[in-house]
Amino acid sequence: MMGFAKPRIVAAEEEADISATPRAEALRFIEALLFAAAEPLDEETLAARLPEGVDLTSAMRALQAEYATRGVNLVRVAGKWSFRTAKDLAWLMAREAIEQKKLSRAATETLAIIAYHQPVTRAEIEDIRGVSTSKGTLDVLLETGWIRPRGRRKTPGRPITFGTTEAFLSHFGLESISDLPGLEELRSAGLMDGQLPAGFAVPVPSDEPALREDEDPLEPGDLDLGLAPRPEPEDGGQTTDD
Amino acid sequence: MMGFAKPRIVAAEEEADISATPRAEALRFIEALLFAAAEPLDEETLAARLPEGVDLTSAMRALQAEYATRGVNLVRVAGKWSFRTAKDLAWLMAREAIEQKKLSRAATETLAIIAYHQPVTRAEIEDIRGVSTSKGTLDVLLETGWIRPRGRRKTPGRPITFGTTEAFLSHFGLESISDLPGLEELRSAGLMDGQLPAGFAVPVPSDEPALREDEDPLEPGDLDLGLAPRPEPEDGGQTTDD
Amino acid sequence: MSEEQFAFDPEVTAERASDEPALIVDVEGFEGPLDLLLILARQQKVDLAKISILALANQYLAFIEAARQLRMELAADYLVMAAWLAYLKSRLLLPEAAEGPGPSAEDLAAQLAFRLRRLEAFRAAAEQLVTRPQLNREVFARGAPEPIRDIKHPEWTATLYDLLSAYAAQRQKHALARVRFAKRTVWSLAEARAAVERLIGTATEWSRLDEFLIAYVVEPAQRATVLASSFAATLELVREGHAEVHQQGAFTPIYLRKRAAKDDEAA
Repeated sequence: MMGFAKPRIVAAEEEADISATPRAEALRFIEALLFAAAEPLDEETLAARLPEGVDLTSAMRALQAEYATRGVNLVRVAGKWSFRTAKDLAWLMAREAIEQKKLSRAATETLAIIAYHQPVTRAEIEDIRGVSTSKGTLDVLLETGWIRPRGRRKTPGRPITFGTTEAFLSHFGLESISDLPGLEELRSAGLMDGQLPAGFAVPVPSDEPALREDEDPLEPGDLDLGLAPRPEPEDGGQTTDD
Repeated sequence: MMGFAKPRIVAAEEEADISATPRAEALRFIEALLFAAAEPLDEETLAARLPEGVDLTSAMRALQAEYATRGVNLVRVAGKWSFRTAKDLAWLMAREAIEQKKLSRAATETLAIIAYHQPVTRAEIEDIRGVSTSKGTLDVLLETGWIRPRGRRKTPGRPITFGTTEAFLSHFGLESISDLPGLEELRSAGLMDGQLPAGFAVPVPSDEPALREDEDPLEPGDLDLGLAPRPEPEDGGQTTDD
Repeated sequence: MSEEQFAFDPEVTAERASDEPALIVDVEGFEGPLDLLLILARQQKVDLAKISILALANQYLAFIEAARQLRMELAADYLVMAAWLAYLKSRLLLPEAAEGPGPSAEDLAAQLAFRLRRLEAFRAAAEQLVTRPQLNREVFARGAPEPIRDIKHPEWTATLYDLLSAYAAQRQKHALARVRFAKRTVWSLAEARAAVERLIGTATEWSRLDEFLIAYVVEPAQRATVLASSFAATLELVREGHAEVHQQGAFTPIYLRKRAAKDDEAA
């Protein structure tokens, strides 16, 4: 309001020694204009707002260099300039929230089968569950960090074997995998009724990390397989009962 | 407004330092957070977003020094941190200026009295100004968001007390209410503490949201009072100031 | 005081240059009687603390008088102030009577002087406040704030109970599905009898019991149960006289045929 004239004169004086001073006054002007602008500004607009005689090209270059290592960078988008927070700080610009999600029924069953029957292949899980396992189910389980691919079964197709992790034990409050209840305990807990065929058994689970005799180690590419397509060829129409 | 030369020298030193020592990564983080934010951020919010172990106090000091000579400064308003364009560049930013309705003299005075004398009732404002306050004046001020009804004075008629808001501090670039210009002069001239019997026993303005001893909380209906008729009975025939 | 000229021009805003002898006022521009007093006080060109309240009162009353002569309409506030100042003036001019109950004339004058000083001080403060650089007028915040993205990290939950009940239900469902398949061949005596009755209905020659049954018994594991149930059923049929069996020796094949109506007892 008051005395706009005065700073202007100062500004004019400053312009004279832009090259002599460590930091050109023009850089301050551009900084302020770009900072306050609601949209990226093109050089024409900037030039129109700046005192005459500012070498915009070199000023922009200088400013860009100054901000290159900062948390805010001077970027050029579609020929226009704007300040943007540094790309590598994207994580900082995000508010991370933990969202509790309940495991689906299919995932819970699959997880339980992996826990009791590990090391177990996808085909074996499907055999026990009697339905084919969707890729999404294993993906979710891998995402939980509760299961891991352990190795490859030494059978045709060399399917990946899955087992549980330490995170599994800690999430479910188990001291060891052998703390999972056996058949009698499941029965007495009322989770299974008495009418089970003879020979029905619940395996004694083991998450021993050492590979079994029928397992090969994973290959380098297998580890990012986590969320990759299943190694076995899909044989389609798999909803089987046995 | 004068004395660009001095900050410049500081700037030169700063830049030398920057190139010599690796700039703390924390400064980048803070820079990015404050640049991205639409509103000033308090240190608590910043700390919550930063990796642990960042010495915020010294980081803020370093960042403030770095930006002191730039076109964008790091300022503290209402106890929070924010980047703002440099004050001396107002002439440059004139075109950005949002057309603001100029406050009437009555509104300006009333605002000042509320700011310096808060919590203050309408009758007290009128006593200082020597004229009754029109409803419009308080309405305009409430509309700016710079003042708010705080409570009710525990005196007959239970008049509403007014105080300033954080938006007031932010708008006028004040770190706290005690940074009001000329406050010291007012106080040392004895103009703040009442030599009048009228109940001006308020030595220091405070926008502390906690109610004073002589204030009652607002009642449910009071909040939309914002723009409602004055609580005291109109005594008619009074000159109003607009 | 008489040198002061008052002109009332509603069109002209109150402008008072220090070298301007005439006070040109727009009465509507006044912010009340205190404001008018303050403007008049400035005419005295002395520190407000040392102002002559008496002179000020006279100026104010003269102003009001002039306004009245011009038939200006003055708001009640101004007239109340005039009345009060006239009272104050009379108190100040008269020697102080015996100490009355109220404040002295000097107290009242001091109070007025204080109010004028205070109003002036707040005006100065207001002026300082509004000439500060203001947001979006002289200083600007970031024009294009970058929104904070919300990223939701799923935290999967499942309880051990979920896990165990899913496993148990799953295994049991599957196990029971197999048992039901087996039940078709684990014959009850009634089932076996019905089957044997159907079998011997077609066989009038001696036949090996197991040969009949083998057609039904698919899995070797079920052979025992089928044999046992059907043998028991066969004996029942024999006892009732519907069939005949014969066996040449222990562990030799058992032969079976439908009993002819007039045949004698079996061996």
